[in-house]
Amino acid sequence: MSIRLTNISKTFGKTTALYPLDLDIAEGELVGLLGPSGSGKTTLLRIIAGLEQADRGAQAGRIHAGRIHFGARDVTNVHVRDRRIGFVFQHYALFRHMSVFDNVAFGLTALPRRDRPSSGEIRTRVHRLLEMVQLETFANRYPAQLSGGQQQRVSLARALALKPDVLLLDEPFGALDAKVRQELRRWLRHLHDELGFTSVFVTHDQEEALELSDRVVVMSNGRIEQIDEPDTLYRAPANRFVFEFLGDVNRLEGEVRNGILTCGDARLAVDLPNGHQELLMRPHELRLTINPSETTHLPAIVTAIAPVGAEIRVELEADWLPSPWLATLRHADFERLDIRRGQRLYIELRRWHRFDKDPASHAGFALAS
Amino acid sequence: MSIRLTNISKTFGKTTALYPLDLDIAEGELVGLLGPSGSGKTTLLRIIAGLEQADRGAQAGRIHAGRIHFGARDVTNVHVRDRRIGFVFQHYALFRHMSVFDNVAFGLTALPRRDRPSSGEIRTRVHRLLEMVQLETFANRYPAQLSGGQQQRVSLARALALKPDVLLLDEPFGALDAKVRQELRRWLRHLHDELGFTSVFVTHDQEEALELSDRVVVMSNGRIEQIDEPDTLYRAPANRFVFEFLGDVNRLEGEVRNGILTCGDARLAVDLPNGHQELLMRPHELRLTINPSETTHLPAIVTAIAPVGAEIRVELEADWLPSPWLATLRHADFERLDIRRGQRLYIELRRWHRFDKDPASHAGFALAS
Amino acid sequence: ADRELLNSSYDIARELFATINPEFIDWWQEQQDESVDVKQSHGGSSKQARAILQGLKADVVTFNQVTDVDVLAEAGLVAEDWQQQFPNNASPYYSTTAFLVREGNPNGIESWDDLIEDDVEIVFPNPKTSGNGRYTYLAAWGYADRELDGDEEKIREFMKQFLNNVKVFDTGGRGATTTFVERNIGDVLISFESEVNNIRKEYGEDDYDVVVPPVSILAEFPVAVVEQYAERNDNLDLAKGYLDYLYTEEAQRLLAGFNYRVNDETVQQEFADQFPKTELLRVEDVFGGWNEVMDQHFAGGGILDQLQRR
Amino acid sequence: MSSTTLFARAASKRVLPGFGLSLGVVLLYVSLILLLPMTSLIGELSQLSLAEYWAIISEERVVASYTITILAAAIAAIVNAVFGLLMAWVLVRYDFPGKRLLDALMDLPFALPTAVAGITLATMYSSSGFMGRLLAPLGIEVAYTWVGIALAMAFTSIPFVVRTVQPVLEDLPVEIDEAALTLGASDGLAFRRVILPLLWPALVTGTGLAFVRSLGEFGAVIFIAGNMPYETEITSLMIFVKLQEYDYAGASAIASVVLAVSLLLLLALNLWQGHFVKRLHGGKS
Amino acid sequence: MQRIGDKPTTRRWLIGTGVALSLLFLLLPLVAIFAQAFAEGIGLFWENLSDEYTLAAIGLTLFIAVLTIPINLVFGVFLAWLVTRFEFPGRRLLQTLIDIPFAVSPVVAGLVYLLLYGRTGWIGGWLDGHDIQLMFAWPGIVLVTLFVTCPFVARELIPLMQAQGAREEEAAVTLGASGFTIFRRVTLPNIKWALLYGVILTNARAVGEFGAVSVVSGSIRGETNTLPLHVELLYQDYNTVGAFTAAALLALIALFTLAAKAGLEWRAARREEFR
Ligand SMILES: Nc1ncnc2c1ncn2[C@@H]1O[C@H](COP(=O)(O)OP(=O)(O)OP(=O)(O)O)[C@@H](O)[C@H]1O
Ligand SMILES: Nc1ncnc2c1ncn2[C@@H]1O[C@H](COP(=O)(O)OP(=O)(O)OP(=O)(O)O)[C@@H](O)[C@H]1O
Ligand SMILES: [Mg+2]
Ligand SMILES: [Mg+2]
Ligand SMILES: O=S(=O)([O-])[O-]
Repeated sequence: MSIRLTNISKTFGKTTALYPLDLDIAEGELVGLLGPSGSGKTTLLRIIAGLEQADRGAQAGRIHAGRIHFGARDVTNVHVRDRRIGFVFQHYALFRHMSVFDNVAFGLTALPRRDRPSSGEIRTRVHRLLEMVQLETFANRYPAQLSGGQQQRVSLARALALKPDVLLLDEPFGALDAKVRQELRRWLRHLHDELGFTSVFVTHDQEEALELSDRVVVMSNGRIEQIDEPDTLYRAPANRFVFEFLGDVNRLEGEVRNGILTCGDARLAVDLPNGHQELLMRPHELRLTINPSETTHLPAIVTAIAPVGAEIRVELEADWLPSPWLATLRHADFERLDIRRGQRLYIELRRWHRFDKDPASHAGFALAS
Repeated sequence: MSIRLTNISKTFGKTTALYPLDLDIAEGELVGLLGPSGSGKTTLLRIIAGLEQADRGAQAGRIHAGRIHFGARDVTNVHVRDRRIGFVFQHYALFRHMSVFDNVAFGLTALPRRDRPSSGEIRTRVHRLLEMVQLETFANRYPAQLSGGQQQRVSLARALALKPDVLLLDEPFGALDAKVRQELRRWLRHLHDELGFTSVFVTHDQEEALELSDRVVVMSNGRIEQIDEPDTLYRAPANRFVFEFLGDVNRLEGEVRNGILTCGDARLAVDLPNGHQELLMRPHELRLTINPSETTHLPAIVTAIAPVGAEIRVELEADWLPSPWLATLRHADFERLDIRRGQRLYIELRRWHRFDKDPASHAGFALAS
Repeated sequence: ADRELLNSSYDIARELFATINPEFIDWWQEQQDESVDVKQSHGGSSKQARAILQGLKADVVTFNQVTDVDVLAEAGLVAEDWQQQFPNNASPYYSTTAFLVREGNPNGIESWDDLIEDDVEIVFPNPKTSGNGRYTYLAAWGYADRELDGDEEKIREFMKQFLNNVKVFDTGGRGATTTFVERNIGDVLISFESEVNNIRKEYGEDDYDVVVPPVSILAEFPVAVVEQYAERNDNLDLAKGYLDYLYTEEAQRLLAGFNYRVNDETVQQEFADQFPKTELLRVEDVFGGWNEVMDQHFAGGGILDQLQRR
Repeated sequence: MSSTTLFARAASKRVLPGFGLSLGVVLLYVSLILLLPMTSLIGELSQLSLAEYWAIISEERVVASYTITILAAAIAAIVNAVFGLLMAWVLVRYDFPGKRLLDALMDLPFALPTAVAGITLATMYSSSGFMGRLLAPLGIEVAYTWVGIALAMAFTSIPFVVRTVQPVLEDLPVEIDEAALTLGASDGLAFRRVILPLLWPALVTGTGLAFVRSLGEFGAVIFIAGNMPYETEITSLMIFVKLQEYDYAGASAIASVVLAVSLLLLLALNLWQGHFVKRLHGGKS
Repeated sequence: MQRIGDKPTTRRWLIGTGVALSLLFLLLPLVAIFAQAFAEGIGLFWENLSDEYTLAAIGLTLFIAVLTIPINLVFGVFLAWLVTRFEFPGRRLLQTLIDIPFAVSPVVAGLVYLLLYGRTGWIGGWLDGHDIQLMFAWPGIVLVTLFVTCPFVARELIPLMQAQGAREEEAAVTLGASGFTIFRRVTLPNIKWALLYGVILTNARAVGEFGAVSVVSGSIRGETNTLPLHVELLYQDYNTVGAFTAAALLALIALFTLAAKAGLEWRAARREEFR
C-alpha cells in the first residue's frame, strides 16, 4: 500500500512541530525518518498512523487542509482504529498483564464478532506469528519475563497480527543494547523483504537509518531536508545540515587568496575564489603523512589513538585548529606510519565538501585515492 | 594513587556477584571495566569506592578476607567518606534542588569547619572547576535545566571538587545520545591526561572501552576474563568470550580432513589436525572475490548492502551457513566488484581465529593482506 | 480558688450543674470563708463510672443510675454504705419516666397499654447502652407485672409488642430526642419526666404534650463521695459539703426548676401542679434489686435479648 | 538479645549513616506506642477461657451484628470501588473547570471528624432532612436502615479507592491506550481488557482498605444506624455495649474478632498484591 | 493524541456523573454543617463560638495537635529512612506493623490504652501509686492521638523515598558529608513536600479524632474536653446550634487542610513541569 501525504502540517499550541510538507512512499518501501531530537519525526509518524490529527486548513492559516492517502483511499478523516496500520512503540507498550500469546492475539480477539476468526484459527495464526518472530516457546511468558529485544519482537508480532497495510515503527530499537539492536535491525529488514508491506520507521541513529532503509527522510526543525537512498545521501548531501548530521565532520576555515587557503600556519591549494571559505571533511577523508606535500601544508600533533574494530581513530590538534580533528586509518597505514601519541604529522585531504548559504548547493572536491 | 585489590569477592544472599579476584591499577591509569549486563562491573566499582563491602573471609567460606589498597594505604575498612574518591553515578545523581554551583560546591561546604575553605575561596574553586568542564555560564541553573551531557559534566566537576586520589565512574555516558557520548568521551580522556588522577570506569559498550581506556578489564559472570590494552585485547583475545564480546563475529564450522575443512559445498585449506573445527572471523577479515581461489571455495549470495561511513556492510548467505555472515568493505573495493543484492560471490579469509576449550588458548592464522 | 472539686455527672446534666455550681460556691464561701471551684465532667453515666474506676479523679459523682455507683462501691472507691450516708437513699432528687407526644396527643396515649397498639411508633434509647432506656423498659415491665398479675408468659408477650413498636434505638437519651423531635420519627418519646419537660420547653410548648402515666417507675439520681479520691485530694469535707448542699431548700428549688422531683416539702408544695401524682414503683420491690435486674434482663442473652429476637 | 547482635552485625558496615539510631528510635516508638498497648488486649483476653470466648463472640445478637457490619461494609466498599474508579478516571483523564476543587474535595472525608460526619449525615437523610424528604416519595429510606449504615461507611472511606487508583492511572503511558486503538479495539473493549486489568491491583487494594476501615467505623455510623437489635446494630456498637457493662473482657473478645479479620484482610491484600506486582514487573516464571 | 474515552459524549457523561455525585455526597454535607451552624443567625453563632468552654476546647485541641505532630514527624522520618535506606531482617514486618492503627477501630484503640495505663492496668497501677496521671488528663489524649496518627507521615514518605532511591545520598557520602548534613541538605529538600503533606494529614486526624480520645479523656470541661468531644457534649445537651458551630469550626479546619494540601500538590506539579 503506498502512502501519500500532501500539505501536512502540525502545530501544538504555539510550537510548530511540522511545517507543511509532502511525502510519497511507494508500496513495499522501507523508509526511515531520521533527524535530531525534536525535529518532528514522531509527530509525522503519528499523523500517518492517525494517532495525531494534522492541522486543518483553518488552523494552519491556509486554505487547503492536508490530506493523507493510503493507496487510492483517502484516510485523512479515518480513525486509527480503522486505518489498517500496525504500530510498534519505542518502549513496546506491551500489555503487561497478558501473556505473550494474549498480546499477539489481542487484535484478533478485538474484532467484531462477525469478522472474528474462530478461537482455533486465532491460535494457529498467533503461533504462526510467534514462529515468525522466533518466540514460539515463549507464548505463555509475561512481558516482564522477556528481554528488551524479545519484547520488541512480540510487539512486532502483535502489530502484524491484523495484516496491516502499513507498518509504522517509532524508534523501534532505541531502548535496546547496541548488540541486540544490530541483530534486530537485520532481522527486521528480512521480515520486511519477505512480507512485502510498506514500512516507515523513526530513528535518530544515522547508522541505523542508513543500514536499514530503502530511502531515508532527513528531518530538522519540522521540515524535510532531504529524501534519498542511503548511498546518495551519504555521497551527495543536500545541504550542510544533512552532511553534518550523517557523520563526524572536520572543519577548516580560512582566507583564500590566489588559490591558496591559509589559516594560521596551515596552507592548502584550492580551486576557489578569493575570500573566506569553509571546508568540511569526514574522518576517513583525511590521510596522514610524514612530510607535507607541495599543495598541502597541514601540520598537526597526534593527541589520542584508539583502535576500534578494523580502524584506528586518531585525534589531531594544531594551533590553527579551533577544535581537534578526527582521522580514521586502517591498521596497515597506522603501522606503516608508526604513529604514537605526541607525534607531529601532516594531513592530506582525499576529498572535501563545501556548502554555500544556498541550501541546495553542495560542492565537493576529491583527490584520486 | 595506585589501586590494588587482592582476593576480593562478593555475594548478595545466594547470588555470587564476584568470585575472588585480584586487580592492580597503576597510578594515573584510566581503566575500563567492560562486560555484559550482570557481570559484576558495578559491584566491583562500588567495592573500590567503599559503597559496597566486599565479603569478609568467614562469610565467603575462605580464611583470608579480601583487601583493598590505595597506594600503600590499606583502605579495606575505611568508610567511603574517608577514602578520598570521586564517584560519578550513571544517572548523575545530581542534587536536584541545588543549582549547578551548589552541586559542585557541596563537597567543600560539607567539610568540617576547620578544614573548610572560606566562602570566597570556595567560589573561586567552583568557578575554576566549572570552567574546566566548560559550564561557567550555567552556574545558576538547576540540573533539570541542563541536557544529559551537561548534567554529566556537572557530576564530574562535583566529584573532582575535593581533589580525589581516585575517580570512579559507573557507565558515565550510558544515558547519553551517541553523538554526545562520543564528544564527552574524548573530553574525559583529555581531562584525565591533564589532571593525572587514577580513573576506573564501567561500561558495557565495547567501542567506548576500547577508545577510552589505557587498559580494559573484561568481565563476565563475576570473573575477570582478560586485562589488557585495547589493541592487544582486540588482536589477542584471551578466550572465545572476549573475542565474541569485542565485535561482530562470523562463524565457520566443519570437518577437517587432510588439511581441508569442508562444510556443505564450502571448502577451505587449513593447517589443522583432522576432526571437527570451528573458525571465527571478524567482518573486516573477510575479502570478497569474483572467483574462488585454489585454497578457498566459499560461495555466498549478497542479501543486504548498507553503506555506513567509510565502509560498506555486506550481508552474505549460503546454504552451508546456518546464520548469515557480515563483511565490511571499503568503498573502492565495493565499486570495483560492482556488488549488487542477489549477486553470487566468493569469500576469502584474510585471517581467522580458533579457540580450544582451554580458556587461555587463542590460535590465529593470518593471510598477508 | 483555694480548692477544686471535680463532679462527675451524666451527660444531660450540663445545664443543671452549670446553674447549681455558682450557687454552691457562694454558699461555701459564706459558710467556710473559702473560695472553691467546681469542675464538671459529663458523659454517659456508665462511661463516667468506668473512667473513675480507671483513674478519673472525681471527688463526687452525681449519676442517674444506682448501679453505676454500686460499681464504684464494689471497687472500694465509694463507701459500701453510700446509700445510707445521705438522705433518701442518697438521692437528693428523683424522677420518673414520662411520655412526650405530638400536639393534641393524636393517638390518645395515656398509659403503657396504649403503647402496644399496632400503629404506635415508640422512640426511646437502647436499654443496653442507656440508663434512661433501662428505666423505660423496667417501667413498662413493672406496669405489665401489675396489670397481668405477674403472669410471666403474658408479661413477655406484652413486652415483645412494646419493643416491637420501637422505631429507632439510639444509644442515649439525646439521640432519641433528636430522632423524635428533629427527625420527626415516632408518635411517642419516652424519657425521664425532667427530660420530657425540658424538651417541651426547648422545642415549643405548642408542638408537644407531656403525658405522665398513672403508674411508672421511680428513677433515683444517686450521689456519692468518691472517698478514696476525695481523701487523696484533701477534699473530703468539700465533697460532703457539696452533696449536702443539694439537699438544701435553695438547691432543691433549683432542681425542681429543672423539672426534677424533690423531697423538700416546701419546694414540693411550690411546684405541686408541675408534678402530677403518680404511683411510682421501686426497682427493689418489683425486681428484687439492681443486681437481679442486670443479671436477668440486660446481660447478654438475658430477657431483653430474648424478647428482641425475631 | 540475639536479634540485636544480628542487626548489629548486618549494620556494621553500612554506607549511609543512621541505621543504629533509626532502628533504636523506631523500635522504641513502635514498642511503646503500638505494641505495648496491644498486649493489654491480649492480657484481657487471657482472662477468658476458650469456651467463654467462644460464647461471647458467637452470641446471637453479636453474630447478627457481624452480618450487618460485613454486608454494609461490603456494599460501601463496592459503591466506593465504582465511584472511586469513576472519579479517578475523570480526574486523571479529563480537564475541566473546577477540576482542582473537585480533586481537593475527594479528601474531605479524611479531614472531617467522623462524629461531625455522622451527625451531619443523620440530619440530612432523616425523613425531615433535606435529602430524606427528597427520597421519601421514592420510597427510599436511608436513615435508621442498613442503607444509612452503608452510606455513612461509604462516606468515610471514599478517599481510599480514589487515592490508590489515581496514581496508577496517571502512570499508565499513553502508548497503552494507543496500542489498543491501533489494534482496532473499541473504547469499551480497550477499557475492559487493557486498562481495567492494569488498575486491578490498585482497585482491589483501595476497595479492601475501604472495607477494613468500614468494619471499624463507629462515630459516623452510630448516629444514622437506628441501632435496632438484629437489624441495624453494628459490631462496634456491640463493643460499646460491653464497655457500658464494664465487661472489658467481652469487649476485647469482640474487638479481637474485628481486629483479626482486618489484619488478615490487610495481610492477604499485601500478599496478593506482591504476587501480582511480581508478574507485572518481572521475577522468574 | 488518541486516548480511550476521548469521545465528547463519553467525556461529557463521565464528567457530569462524577461531578454530580461528588457534589451530592461530599459537598452537600459540608453545606449542611454550615447551614445548621448559622440556622439561628450569626449572632448565636458568635455567642456559641466565644463560649468559655468552646474556647478551652479549641485551645486543648490545638495543644494536642502541636504536641503530636512533631513527635510523629520525627518518628515517621526515622521509620522511612530505616525501611527505605537499609536492608535488615524484619523490614517488611515493621512496615506492616505501622498499619495497625488503620486496622484498629478507634474505640478499641482507646480501650487498649485505658487497659494499660488506667488505674487497674499493670502500668497504670504503678503510675497511680506514684501519683502520675496519664489517662483522663492531656497526656492520655496525646498518647492515643499519637497512636491513631502514627502511620501518616511514614506512609507519605516511604513510597516517595523508595522511588527516589538512595543515589543522591550515596553521592553525598562520597563527597564526605556526615549523616546530619546528608539529611539536612540532600534528603530533606527532596521530601519536604511529602513531609508537609504527611503533617497536614496528621494534623487533620489529630484535630478530628473522636472515638479513641473519648475513651481516655474523662471529658472534664475546660480541661480534657477536645473540640470533637465538645461537639458531642453540646449535641447531647440539646444545643444543636452550638454543636454545629463547633462542627463548623472543625469543618473549617478540614477545609483549610484540603486547601493546604491542594496548594502543595499544585506547587509540586508545577515544579515537576518545570523540570
Ligand atoms: N503533545 C505535544 N504537545 C506539545 N508539543 C509537542 C507535543 N508533541 C511534540 N511536541 C513538540 O513538537 C516538536 C516535534 O516533536 P517530535 O516528538 O515529533 O520530535 P522527534 O523528532 O520525534 O524527537 P525525538 O527524537 O526526541 O523523539 C517538538 O518541539 C516537541 O516539543
Ligand atoms: N544489591 C543487590 N542485591 C542482590 N543482588 C545484587 C545486588 N546488586 C547486584 N546484584 C547482582 O549481582 C550481579 C552483578 O551485578 P552488577 O550490578 O555488578 O552488574 P553489572 O555488570 O554492573 O551489570 P549492568 O551492566 O546491568 O549494570 C547481578 O547478578 C546482580 O543481580
Ligand atoms: Mg520521537
Ligand atoms: Mg552496572
Ligand atoms: O444519657 S443516658 O445514658 O442517661 O441515656
